[in-house]
Amino acid sequence: SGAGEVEGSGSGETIKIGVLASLTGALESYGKQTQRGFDLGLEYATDGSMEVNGKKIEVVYEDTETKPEVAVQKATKLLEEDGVDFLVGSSSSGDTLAVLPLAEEYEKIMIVEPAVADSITGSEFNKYLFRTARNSSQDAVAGAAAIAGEGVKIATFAPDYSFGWDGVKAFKDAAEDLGAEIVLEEYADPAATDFTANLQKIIESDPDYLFVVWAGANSPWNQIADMKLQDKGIKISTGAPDIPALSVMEPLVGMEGFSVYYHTLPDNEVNDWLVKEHTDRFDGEVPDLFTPGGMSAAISIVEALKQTEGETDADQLIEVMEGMSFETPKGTMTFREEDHQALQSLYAIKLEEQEGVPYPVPVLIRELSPEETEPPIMN
Amino acid sequence: MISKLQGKNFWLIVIAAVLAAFPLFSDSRTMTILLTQIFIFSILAMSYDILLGYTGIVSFGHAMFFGVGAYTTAVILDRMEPTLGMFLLSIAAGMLIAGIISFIAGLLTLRLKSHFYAMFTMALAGLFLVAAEKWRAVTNGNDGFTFRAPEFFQDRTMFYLTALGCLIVVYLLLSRFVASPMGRVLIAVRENEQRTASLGYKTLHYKVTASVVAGIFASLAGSLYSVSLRFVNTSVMTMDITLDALLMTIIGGVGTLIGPILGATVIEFAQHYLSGLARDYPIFERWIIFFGIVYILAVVFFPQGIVGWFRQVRAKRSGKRAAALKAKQPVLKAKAEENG
Amino acid sequence: MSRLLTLENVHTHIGQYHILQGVSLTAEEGEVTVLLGRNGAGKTTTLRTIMGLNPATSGTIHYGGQDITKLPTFSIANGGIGYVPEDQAVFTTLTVEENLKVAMRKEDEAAMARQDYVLTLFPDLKKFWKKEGGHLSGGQKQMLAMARAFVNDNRLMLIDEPSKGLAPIVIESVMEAIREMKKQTTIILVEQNFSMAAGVGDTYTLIDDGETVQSGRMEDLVRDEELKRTYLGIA
Amino acid sequence: MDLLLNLTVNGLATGMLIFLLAAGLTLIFGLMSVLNFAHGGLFAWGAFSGVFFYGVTGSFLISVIGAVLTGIVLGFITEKLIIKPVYGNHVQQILITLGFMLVLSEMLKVVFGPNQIAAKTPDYLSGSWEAGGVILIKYRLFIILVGLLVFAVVQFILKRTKIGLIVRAGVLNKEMVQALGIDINKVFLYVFMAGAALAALAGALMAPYSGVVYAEMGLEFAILAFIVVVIGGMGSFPGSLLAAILVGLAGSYMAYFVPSLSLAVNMILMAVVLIFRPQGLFTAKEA
Amino acid sequence: MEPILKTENLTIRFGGHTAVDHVNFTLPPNEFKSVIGPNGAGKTTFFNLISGELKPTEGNVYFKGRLLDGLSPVERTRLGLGRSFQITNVFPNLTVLENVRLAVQSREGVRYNPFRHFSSYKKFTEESMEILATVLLDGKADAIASQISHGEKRKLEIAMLLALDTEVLLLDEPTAGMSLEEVPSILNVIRKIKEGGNKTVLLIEHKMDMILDLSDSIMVLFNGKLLADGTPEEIMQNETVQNAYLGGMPHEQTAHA
Ligand SMILES: Nc1ncnc2c1ncn2[C@@H]1O[C@H](COP(=O)(O)OP(=O)(O)OP(=O)(O)O)[C@@H](O)[C@H]1O
Ligand SMILES: Nc1ncnc2c1ncn2[C@@H]1O[C@H](COP(=O)(O)OP(=O)(O)OP(=O)(O)O)[C@@H](O)[C@H]1O
Ligand SMILES: [Mg+2]
Ligand SMILES: [Mg+2]
Repeated sequence: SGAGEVEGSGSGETIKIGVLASLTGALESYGKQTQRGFDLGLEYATDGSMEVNGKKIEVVYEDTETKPEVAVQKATKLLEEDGVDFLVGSSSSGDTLAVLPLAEEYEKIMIVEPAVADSITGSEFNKYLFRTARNSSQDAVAGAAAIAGEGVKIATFAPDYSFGWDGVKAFKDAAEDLGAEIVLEEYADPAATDFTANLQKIIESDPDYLFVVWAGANSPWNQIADMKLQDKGIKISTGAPDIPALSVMEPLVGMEGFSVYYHTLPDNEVNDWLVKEHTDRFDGEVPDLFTPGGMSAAISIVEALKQTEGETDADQLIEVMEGMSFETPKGTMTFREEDHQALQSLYAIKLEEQEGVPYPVPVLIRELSPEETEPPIMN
Repeated sequence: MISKLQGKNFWLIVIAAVLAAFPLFSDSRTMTILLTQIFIFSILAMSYDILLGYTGIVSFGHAMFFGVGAYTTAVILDRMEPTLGMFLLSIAAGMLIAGIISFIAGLLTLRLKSHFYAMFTMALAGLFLVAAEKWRAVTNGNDGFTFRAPEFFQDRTMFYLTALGCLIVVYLLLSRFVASPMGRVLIAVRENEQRTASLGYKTLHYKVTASVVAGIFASLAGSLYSVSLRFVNTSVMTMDITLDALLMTIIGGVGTLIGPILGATVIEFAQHYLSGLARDYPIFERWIIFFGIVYILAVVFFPQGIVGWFRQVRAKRSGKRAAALKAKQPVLKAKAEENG
Repeated sequence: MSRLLTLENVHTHIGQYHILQGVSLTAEEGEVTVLLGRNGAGKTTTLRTIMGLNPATSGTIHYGGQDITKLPTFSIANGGIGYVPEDQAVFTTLTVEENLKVAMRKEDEAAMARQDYVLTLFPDLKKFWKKEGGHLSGGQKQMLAMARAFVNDNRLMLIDEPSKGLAPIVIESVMEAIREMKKQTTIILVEQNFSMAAGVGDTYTLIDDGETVQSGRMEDLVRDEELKRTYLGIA
Repeated sequence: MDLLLNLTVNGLATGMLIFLLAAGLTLIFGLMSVLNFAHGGLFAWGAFSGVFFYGVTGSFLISVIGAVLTGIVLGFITEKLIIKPVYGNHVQQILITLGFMLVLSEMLKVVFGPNQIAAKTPDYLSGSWEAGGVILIKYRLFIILVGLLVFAVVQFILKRTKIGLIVRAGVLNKEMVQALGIDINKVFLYVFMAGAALAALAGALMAPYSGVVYAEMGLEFAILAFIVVVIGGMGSFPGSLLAAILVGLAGSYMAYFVPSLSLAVNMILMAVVLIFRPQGLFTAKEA
Repeated sequence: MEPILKTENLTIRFGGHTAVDHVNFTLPPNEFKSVIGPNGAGKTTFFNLISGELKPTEGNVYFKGRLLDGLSPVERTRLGLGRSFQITNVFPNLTVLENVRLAVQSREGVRYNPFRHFSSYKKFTEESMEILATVLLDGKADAIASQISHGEKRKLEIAMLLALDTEVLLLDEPTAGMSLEEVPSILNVIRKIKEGGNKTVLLIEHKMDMILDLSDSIMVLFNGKLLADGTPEEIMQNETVQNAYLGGMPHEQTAHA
């Protein structure tokens, strides 16, 4: 009807989603994982029809180049020219933070994936954002759950910038809650060539565990091995990264830590589907760290739309999404009402060598339930 | 001052008018935002040109002034009421702080020679970056923080016009500055510092002035930048910003002021369209390669920058006049002919 | 006696400027040819064109029977041509010793002997052997520029205003050296000091406004007061 | 005591590694005065091709040789296409080499894929010895040896031949050097190729040191190399060596004793050196 | 009368080498004095010490009785000590006119005005053109300084000094490399300065004919030391000067004057 056109809703319409990701630069592989995951997620959630309530779903990807001003440019383009109903992204916390005010301004839902900064759902929170990615605190809590216990002495080692500080702070809180003692917090220039002085200090503090918060390619694993920390009775623990980064962790075989995702860890149908489809389509490649995140983001959008019957009005969506649970490759996720952070499972793992796999494999010790890894509310 | 409206000025006014009217006939917000970014980076690049093009100083630390402006404005708007008044105040505060810093930095470092100066500024900017990273209570480290822009800028057209206005004002101010007696001396310093001194000019004063002027306007650009994003993080202090300013200035043509504006335009558009192509054509997935090639070709085809190229084309057209510049005084030849 | 160097109607452009507009010049083996002309006439450009530093745009340059018009500078130099530029072009941060070392094409005994000879000619250079070129006095730089050309076994020397900035007594010894050198080397000399030009020159070529306007034997020029007044404004 | 010894040995080794990084740049930037922002790209290509050749041949020695050859070839291409038109013009050098840097690091992703790649240390060089409280990492001792060797070889060549002099003279006045019969273009080409080869060597040796190669590694380390060349004094090999060791030791000590400043250590060091020695520690003629 | 310029034990050492060695000299106002001496005698260095380009190891320079200790070249120029350079020292990428205009502008004290357009200072341009005409360079006003010939650069150097219009002019071999034909007109310019009667000139030259023609007095530097200071006649009689500086051809030098 004529009125339908004016109102701009009704069947036959398309729903547009704009995905921001780093498709070039240092974070490019993360961005591409998100992209694949998102595509697969839509397909899964709509049973291949790419429609919800008769409305077609269309996705536009934009490269933020990991530069905040580009992210804002691209987000505006998505909101204005493409007229997207949802934003998804992005690979870096900086880009994501820069785009958040736009979501608020345009009153569009933004699914944050896979940026981890606590401040996104903390001090910088606005009601239009929902995060399917886990945040630094969840990582930290999981990390603590994997090793902390009464009387355990732990030293931490992290890069000297927000990511490291956030991670250590959250870890410390969680670990101390579990009765552990943090004997040393060591931070290093992430671009440094030499970490041995830091490691020296860690050796002197004589902890039971060294918990490492790390991201970025320039990693300390070799030097940890060279400095024989393990021989000195210091057990190493950290989060298992994506597969390319796992391949440089050979020296850490045997380590216990946590994982956000590895394709063999979750045991559920969604993940089985993901692994199968991904390997089929991409030349035998398995999904990696952020693929399930992208998929989860897509699923959450489709699930919400199903509940609003295709309505894209933000307030309506917020209402259904707050507290919404949905099935993802990582099991059931729930958007916490207070800060819209998706509570989710993480995994306590051990790195093991496996026949035929050219990198150390995270092997499940136990799944850490969403309740266990629930981070404090910070907004 | 525009009494003689010669060709160049005429065209500049037309372009400015078209840009000012742009929001009336286009509602493409993407284009508005892209143009706003171009205006902001043009201001930054022009401020850099005062150093590089006019005074002959290569600085690798220009980002620190941009960053000072960006953070000052962001912090003030975040902590206080985000009103227009606060916005103006924050710009003034940023410019003041940047001015003071560039004054001190100038006194401290401008005695150093070429590469050593460049590297020293890089060190200073590096220290500012570390400070921005470490002073987390205020800056929230490299994650950064968002803040509210004044209500007035809720409509981005207003911000677009504000940025355009700033660009025009800065352009006029700087054009006048470089064409003033003082600006002439800056050029003399670039050409031959020691000789400038022996003509009775205190060269350090000029270099410090250039550094302060450059710092102040870089800070203005930074303030506008952070408001355009309503967000700030440590990326405003990084080498990338300095390199952007440097590249824009060089591509456009050093020592021209119009050059940096053209450079900013070319780079922003090239980046925008090349990365856009990546979505549509797989071979542009690695569009950064093409972007790099743009730089290389720029040097090959416009070794003196775009403006330099224009000038050359013009000179060639009036080639005969140029040849006549070689003043001949064929007295002797005439004499020789007389003598047989 | 044979012709070592011939320039035939050479034109040179620098950028868009047409600087040399028909320079013709010959240098006989074992003679000193002096280029004369007012400031900006094109004397220096003529030497630079021979060296290939401002290549000729038309006309030909023959050296020892070979066409060198289009050769790159270093091959021209390696054909045995030494060049003393008018601005000395001393390597400022290299020591006197290093300046000479860079210049020496072959470091054999003969070269060392030539170097020793040069150092007796300009004892100041020996005195300041380890000093940076940029720290020498104006005249000492001029000496170094000459010494740099003299350490090689050249068939042809292009010398641009050697007397400039030198004390009278040094000019005398330079003239002496040029006369001495003439036995093995042909020389083209740009010189504003007429007594020196007349003292060592065999022939002269007068350039004005980028063109050769007159050449002849030096004796004729010295004798011909009329000619001198017309061309050089001296009597 | 053991502590200081540990810090010193590791600082020294890191310094040597940084010296290797800076050695190529000492030739290209220090001596030839080319502001080569693509140096990091050459270095990264050395690192990747080293890892590649090691994977293919299984021989560390061959991988290093392969990397050096890659560097030589890239150096040749870079000089001919990129650097040759812009000698003596720093402004143009900045633009064109930054453009080329983008091309080089992006091409790495085309050729080797976008992911980081693990770099293995050969068995005979991995592990460490522990003597008393002092840990000696084998690969680091190896790096110290190679660094000294490179220093000796380059220093020998520069001292025993006129190449260093010719390059310095050529930078001051290219025309005059040609007028002295020297084909300066060729000399510049060879020296540039040597610089590129050294960069690639450094990359190939760096890879097992940090255990990983990634496309962005170039720019990071190039800045470090520029710092070393400048504080060492332009074009001075002993200067670069000393500066690199200073950087290595300062990093090591600072990280231990004043960790809060370790992020800024290189910048502070550079600022301090330039305030007291505005020309750097050495000058080229003392080299 | 108080000397306009005076040095006391002026000395500078470069490493072990004493380039200027305890020179005591006085220059009365409006005198035309020439400085001669062998290459490397310290003449240019002496100028550099007076103009402030170099700091003495020992000794002092007085200008009109005022001690110049610690004053930079800038301040000395402003006081009224102008100089030209032996090795041509101009602004290479500016036009010849602009080179001179910068000097005029400095003399007029228009140094820091950041707002007025330079072209509104018409007077400067006109005056610059006049000066260029006096040194026979007006035809080259629009040429880029780096592209003019050597002799032309020497003239430009003189023009810039003239434009500064300082009380004391330190001329370092102004005619070196200037063509035979044009030396007389430049000499005329210098002679006019002298005849103007309100300028003091210190001239370094190796051209004895010119020196004898122009000088009120001559000082001789030798190995950095002041060997003699006197009238031209006295100096020409001096045996050391004859043997170690002039050599055997003093008269041939003047033969063509
Ligand atoms: N690079 C250049 N670009 C443009 N014009 C030039 C260039 N070099 C020289 N010229 C012009 O060419 C003409 C001849 O210059 P050249 O240096 O050959 O003169 P010269 O006879 O050696 O004069 P002098 O006696 O002053 O040294 C001059 O008018 C000069 O301005
Ligand atoms: N900056 C310096 N460093 C070291 N030595 C220097 C420096 N400047 C000049 N000298 C030396 O001081 C001495 C005097 O030099 P100066 O230039 O004053 O000589 P001059 O009398 O002007 O000679 P000329 O007639 O050749 O120009 C020379 O031996 C020179 O090598
Ligand atoms: Mg000449
Ligand atoms: Mg002198």
